[in-house]
Amino acid sequence: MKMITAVIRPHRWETVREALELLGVTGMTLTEVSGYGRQKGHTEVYRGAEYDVLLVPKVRIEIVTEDPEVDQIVETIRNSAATGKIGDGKIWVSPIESVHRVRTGESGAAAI
Amino acid sequence: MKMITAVIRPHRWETVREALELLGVTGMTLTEVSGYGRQKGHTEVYRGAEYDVLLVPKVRIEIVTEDPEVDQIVETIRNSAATGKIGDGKIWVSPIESVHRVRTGESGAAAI
Amino acid sequence: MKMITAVIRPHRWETVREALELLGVTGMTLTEVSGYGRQKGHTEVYRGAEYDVLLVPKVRIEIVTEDPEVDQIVETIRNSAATGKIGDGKIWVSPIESVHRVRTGESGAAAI
Amino acid sequence: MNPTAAGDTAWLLTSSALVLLMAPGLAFFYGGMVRAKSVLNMMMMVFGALAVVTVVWVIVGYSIAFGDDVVGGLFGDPTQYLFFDGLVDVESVELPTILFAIFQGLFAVITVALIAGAIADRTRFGTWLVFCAVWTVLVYAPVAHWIFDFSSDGHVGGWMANQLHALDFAGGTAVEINSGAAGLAAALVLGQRLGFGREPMKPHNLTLVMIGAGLLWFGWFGFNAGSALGANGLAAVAFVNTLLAGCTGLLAWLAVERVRDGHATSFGAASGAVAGLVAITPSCGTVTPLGAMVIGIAAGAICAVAVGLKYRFGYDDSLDVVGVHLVGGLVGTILIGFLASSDVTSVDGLLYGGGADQLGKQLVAAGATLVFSFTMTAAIVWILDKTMGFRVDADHESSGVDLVIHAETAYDLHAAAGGGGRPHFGGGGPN
Amino acid sequence: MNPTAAGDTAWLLTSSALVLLMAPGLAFFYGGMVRAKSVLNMMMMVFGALAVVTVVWVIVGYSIAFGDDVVGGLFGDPTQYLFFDGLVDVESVELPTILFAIFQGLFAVITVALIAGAIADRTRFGTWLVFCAVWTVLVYAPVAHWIFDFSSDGHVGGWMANQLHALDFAGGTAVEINSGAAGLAAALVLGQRLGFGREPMKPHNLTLVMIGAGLLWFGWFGFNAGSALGANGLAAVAFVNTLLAGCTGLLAWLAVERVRDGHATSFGAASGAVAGLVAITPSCGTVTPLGAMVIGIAAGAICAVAVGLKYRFGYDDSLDVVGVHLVGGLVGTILIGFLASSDVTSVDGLLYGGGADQLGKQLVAAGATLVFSFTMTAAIVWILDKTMGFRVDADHESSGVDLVIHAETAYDLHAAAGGGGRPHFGGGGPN
Amino acid sequence: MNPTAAGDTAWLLTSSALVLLMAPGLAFFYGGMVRAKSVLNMMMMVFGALAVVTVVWVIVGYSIAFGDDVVGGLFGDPTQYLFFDGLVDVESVELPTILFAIFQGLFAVITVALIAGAIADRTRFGTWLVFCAVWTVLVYAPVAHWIFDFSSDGHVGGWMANQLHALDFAGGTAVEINSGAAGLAAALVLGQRLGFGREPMKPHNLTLVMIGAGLLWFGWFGFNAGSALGANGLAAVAFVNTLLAGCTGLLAWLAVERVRDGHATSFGAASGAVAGLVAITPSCGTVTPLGAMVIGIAAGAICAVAVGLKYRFGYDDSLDVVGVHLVGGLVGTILIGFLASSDVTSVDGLLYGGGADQLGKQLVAAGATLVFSFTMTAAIVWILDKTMGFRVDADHESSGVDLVIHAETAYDLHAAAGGGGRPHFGGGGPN
Ligand SMILES: Nc1ncnc2c1ncn2[C@@H]1O[C@H](COP(=O)(O)OP(=O)(O)O)[C@@H](O)[C@H]1O
Ligand SMILES: Nc1ncnc2c1ncn2[C@@H]1O[C@H](COP(=O)(O)OP(=O)(O)O)[C@@H](O)[C@H]1O
Ligand SMILES: Nc1ncnc2c1ncn2[C@@H]1O[C@H](COP(=O)(O)OP(=O)(O)O)[C@@H](O)[C@H]1O
Repeated sequence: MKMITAVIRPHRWETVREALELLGVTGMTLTEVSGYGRQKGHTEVYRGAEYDVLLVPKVRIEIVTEDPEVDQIVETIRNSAATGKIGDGKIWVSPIESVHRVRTGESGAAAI
Repeated sequence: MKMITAVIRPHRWETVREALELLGVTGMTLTEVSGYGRQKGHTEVYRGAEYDVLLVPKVRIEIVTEDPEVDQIVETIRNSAATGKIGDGKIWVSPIESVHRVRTGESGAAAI
Repeated sequence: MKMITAVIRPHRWETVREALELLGVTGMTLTEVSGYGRQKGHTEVYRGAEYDVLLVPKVRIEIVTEDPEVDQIVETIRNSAATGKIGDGKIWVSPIESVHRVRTGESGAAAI
Repeated sequence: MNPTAAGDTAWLLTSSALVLLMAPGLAFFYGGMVRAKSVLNMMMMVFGALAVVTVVWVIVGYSIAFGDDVVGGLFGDPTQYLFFDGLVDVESVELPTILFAIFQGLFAVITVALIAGAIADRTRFGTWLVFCAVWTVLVYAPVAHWIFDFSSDGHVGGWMANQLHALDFAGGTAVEINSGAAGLAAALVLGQRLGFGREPMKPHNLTLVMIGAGLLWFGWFGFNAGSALGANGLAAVAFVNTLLAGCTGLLAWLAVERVRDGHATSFGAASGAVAGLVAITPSCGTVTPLGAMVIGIAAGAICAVAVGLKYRFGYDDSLDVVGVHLVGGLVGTILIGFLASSDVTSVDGLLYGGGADQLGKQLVAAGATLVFSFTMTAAIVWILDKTMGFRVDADHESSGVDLVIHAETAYDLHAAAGGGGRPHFGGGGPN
Repeated sequence: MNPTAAGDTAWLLTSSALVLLMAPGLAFFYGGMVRAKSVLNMMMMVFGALAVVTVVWVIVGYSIAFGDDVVGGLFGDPTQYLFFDGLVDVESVELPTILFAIFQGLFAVITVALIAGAIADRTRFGTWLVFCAVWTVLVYAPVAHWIFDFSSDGHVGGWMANQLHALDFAGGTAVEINSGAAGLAAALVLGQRLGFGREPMKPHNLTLVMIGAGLLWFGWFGFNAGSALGANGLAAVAFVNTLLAGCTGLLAWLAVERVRDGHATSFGAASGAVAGLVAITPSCGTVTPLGAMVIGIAAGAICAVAVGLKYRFGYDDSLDVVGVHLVGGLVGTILIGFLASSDVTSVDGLLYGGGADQLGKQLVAAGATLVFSFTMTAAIVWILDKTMGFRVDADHESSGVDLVIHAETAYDLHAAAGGGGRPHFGGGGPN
Repeated sequence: MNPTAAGDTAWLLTSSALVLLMAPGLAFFYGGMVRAKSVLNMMMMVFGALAVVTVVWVIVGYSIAFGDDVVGGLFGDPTQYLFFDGLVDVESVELPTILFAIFQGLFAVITVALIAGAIADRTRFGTWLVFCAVWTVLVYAPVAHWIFDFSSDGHVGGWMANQLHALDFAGGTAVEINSGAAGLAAALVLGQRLGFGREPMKPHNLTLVMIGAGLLWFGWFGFNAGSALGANGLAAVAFVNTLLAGCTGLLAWLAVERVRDGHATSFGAASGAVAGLVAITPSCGTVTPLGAMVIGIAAGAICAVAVGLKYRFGYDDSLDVVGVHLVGGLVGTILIGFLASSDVTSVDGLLYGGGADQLGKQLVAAGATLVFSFTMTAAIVWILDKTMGFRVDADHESSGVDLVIHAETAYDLHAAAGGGGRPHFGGGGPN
């Protein structure tokens, strides 16, 4: 079991979702996050003073999956999330020791 | 050290918290997340057109714990979070290499 | 590759960010989370009845980094986030199997 | 036009607009108080009441309330002014009757809309609209006839105003006690919300509550000072009293909170001002400024305590219509018996040396309204519940009535958080 | 001062203040409807229109509209009352002319501000301000002259009012059809928003929409009943009609939604009330209360259907200025031909036995306004777009105009979530 | 009633209601400007001021301001109209005195409430209420006596109005300079907020700021045009001027921002309109519309620059009471010396050929108010701080005053995000 975590641009989620659906990925968990990186945030003006907002809104996607699917999913996210401009985000993969479905108590592949 | 992550229905959190408290789990971190899965979101109407909102609000719980506690905690969350209807959520367990308490600098079990 | 996750007080983020910048850490992902632990939340009054709000707002920081950097980053976060009062938070380190930059497709160290 | 009438007309036009504004004001006051998942439904109940009650009033309500009495001061001839027939007179030389008629209609609107607060978060919108129509005809219009319809040459009015001689300047009985008693009945018949007494169910947006309170207070000057039906010294006194009672009500409520809970809340400030305004409604044209201050203090303090009773007795009067409008209405109506001053009105109250006579009349008027309204409302709500269904399913209630009934959510503020795009996630297009 | 004039002045002062309030009301109504990333820009467009149009009106607009006719009832002498010259008369014995002049100016403000709704989310603020000035002079003031400037002893007014004898009590042509046609032209010239037709682009804050709707309704009494220019029976009838049409408009719109979509929405309630108010604007001083109810129902139902046309025909009238104001304005202006009653105005409509004569006049006035406004606006917007640029870059549009043009975000509510500090994250200080 | 008086009374009733609405308006204007963690406290300070100042005014304030002068035009007899004694006259044939008295009381309310903006986010609510009472008696009422209390047969008034003959139509001195100077003193005595100058501390809800600005503008017509104390030509001119100065103030502020920062902000639009309104307050009944436009431009531009001074000089005037009300009040009061026109008022200003005489009087009035208010306020705040404590602990300040003082949070909007339940998390029940 692996956990694939991707941090992407919010308005690309819809595209990523569609691409993953074709691949058969039907579940994931999303979080609204703020990214800090090369891409710079915007500037706001207040009473004549400028303030840099350093953070950029991003969406964090978590997908639990079986080992053999990992590469294809990562590749699919990469392709569907990329715009080619700085700030497209990161994907990382980490190990999972077990996964359970709350409703039924099933574990492992059956729980996904 | 293990990290237990659970994605559950928001209104079950209170029950889960109480069950875990009995078990002696006194710390956790919560995030508001959006789930995408078998359970479908609601429909909104706007100017006569219907829009499907694909996501369902969920709560993500993270608990760092020592290895021997894992099974019992997973079981407790499962039992207290389940309603039996689609959308009850998932629990997964992943390895942690070290944990530290910011305030004191303690590590390992002492840091939890 | 490692993932460093820190849950800290929201108003310490700016200090942590500056300390990490000196260290050369230029990317991270932030989430607004709610913490449950020894530190207690506040009390609200409504129509004469008191309600305990059990959760405390925290910020969760995720940093993907190469193995040799881990200790120094953990140490830096600890030092810059601590106030010495209960509720300063936790830091944990977990293994990452691969990391990818969405924009370019680079992996590993090059992707950070 | 008679020149004094021009000034009076100007003020009554303004007052009517002000009372209209109380409807949105109430929508925001109540809307801010419910949880975020039912704010739209709450606002819809108030706007829906505005629309339905106005139409029903114009068709038949005004005739029942102000038509010639049909039997014993109980109600007027329902067919007399159907569709405001015969009230149109663009060359009117006196205060135009149609203006008085619509001013009164807006009182009916507010009264009905207030009831919504007692049954928030759990009612069917369609049934609510039917309730608005039925209740206007069967409850509001008769009570308005009793107390507001004064007899005159060739016209016979209601029993409270003309036989009992109870004093009610702007609606302590017909509006406040009436809506409060109805709210109690409706809350009892429909039952508690899921989670009542366990979850806080606190206001989801206190700035919206305050916006509502501000507009209500502003509009209340039309309600109270407008009830002088002219731009004159009586209107001025009613205006001053309305301001004062709101102020002392606010302070008294905060004082109770500070002593009891250790904290004075903004929700308490809004509630206290409204409690004072409720209590001064019947009395603003009958007491001196000093009397108004006393009434405001009494209402603020008593209502601050009374809102807790629902937890004690288990009726889920969601937004405290009972604690504020029934109790505040009783306070104001009864205190007239003590504080009425012949400097302002026709009689002196007990404390001004007028004896207990007026007090007795006030108690009769208050009691009659309470009993009639409670009984009738309980019956109406019960019948509507059995026939059309008045309450949503438990499932829908916990999902939130906004989504289930109106297929809408109130807020989608995320975009503001950042620049590019926004995690709307929602996806899908029209389907 | 002439005593009746004091009452009339009181009401017109009040009415003017009420119409002023419609500007913020519209800012919130529209502001709540756009996505969170452009709410500030939308509010700025309305407040900007208020500022620019008022100034232009005082300098030259009023003269064009109400100065002595220069040629064939088309426009007035632009230099006659430069800077309201000669209108100051603090000892006026009649209704002060300067008050009439500013009351009319606020009509211009609302008309221009309405257009902003058709081009939300995508326009440059600087160009918009220029548009406001140009459009007031070239489009609004002439049309106002046509329909609102009545000839009198020694004064020659506009052709619609004095030659055609079309009826328009408070602005079905000059305000509603005019802004609606202009909105259509502007939306067509500027093109669709990115994502139009694919993304829902639903209101980001429906409580704000309702606040706007509430204030608009309240202000509309000044607009309509104020147009009687006095505190009298006609104002009272206009008031009643305004209330009624808003109510039936609301109910009709909800009925359409309930039948078509299965859900009655709060957004529909707000829109329906406004549709009814739009349609009663020209007719509130020409029909009976029954007529007003019919007009409200017609407008609510027809506009509820009409707002869907933009998806069919592909013009991105973002906030439905066309569907509500153009269509609603046409409904109200034309129905006068059927429903006018000589109890209220000078003629009877078709259904009141007055023949088709008035209907013909109404059609001419409506058509002339529509064609003139559409053509002129298309030309103005096209020229401004080619010269100054009227639309923001695609990049900026997707980032959101608030951030790009105004360097602001509307909401920063997180602190509320908790006690200590707040993840502002933002960091940085002034730089 | 004297028929002209009916019209005048209608307008003054309306104006009083409008000025009352300025209190909530200010609560929202200020409330939107603070961070989300102190919005409730800010609104409470304004509503609290409304309640306390009204009560104090009725008890003793009005007597000090408008009672017979006790010594040298400095203050009136404090016992003359205790509890509005003797002002009740329901049969009044002229404009009712009690109406004038409460209209003036609402001016006191606004003045006191304005000061709250200078000390936002860091004050104790209880001490604030005491401050409101003390300041009304010791500062506001005397200054109002000086400038607003005109001598008449058998009545001796204040020195500025009757000896100096300074012109102040609606409160450039007593309201604007007075509150601004008090704000400066209070901000200096209480010290900076934690993080002042480092963190942006930008408005948490700009839609709320705009709602406040809209209601303020609307209410300001009551303030200014109501100060004519009648429905007449002077009121009409004051109305027009009030509208114009708000508009040009808005445009001028935006122009400064555009040139200096590259962006015109919505916060600037709101502030600019208010700056124009502040400056036209003293002058709306003394200048022509052209003069009003000039005053608005001057105020908008100068205040836009002045709000930056707090960063330069380090006084934490949190919401720019000094930059807008003190500076704007000075601009308006002094420009009367240049722009007064005998078409409107009793004298001509310097630019209208009237010499520098009036300018000198204006400077004396402005200076005297500034010095008196600053000194007195500094003393009052200092004493209250030493005795009761005026500022919250640093800890509490960073947690947010809403939570610490009022045990409330303003917003809980999450439910809207989704259907089933909501991560309230909060847990617990009553305890
Ligand atoms: N070391 C890191 N650990 C975790 N998240 C990171 C890291 N570096 C960047 N990110 C996330 O990736 C996002 C994009 O990174 P950025 O440097 O802006 O552009 P790019 O991914 O195109 O190189 C950031 O906004 C942040 O959320
Ligand atoms: N593969 C997955 N990876 C991560 N989270 C998932 C995955 N599948 C489902 N989830 C999460 O679990 C939640 C519940 O899943 P769902 O399929 O709706 O019902 P159930 O858990 O009862 O089978 C989803 O809303 C989502 O948050
Ligand atoms: N076992 C745990 N797993 C995950 N997060 C935890 C755990 N215990 C505590 N936390 C997080 O750390 C935060 C601080 O913990 P707390 O016990 O309040 O104080 P301290 O860290 O100073 O001991 C909590 O608010 C919570 O977010």
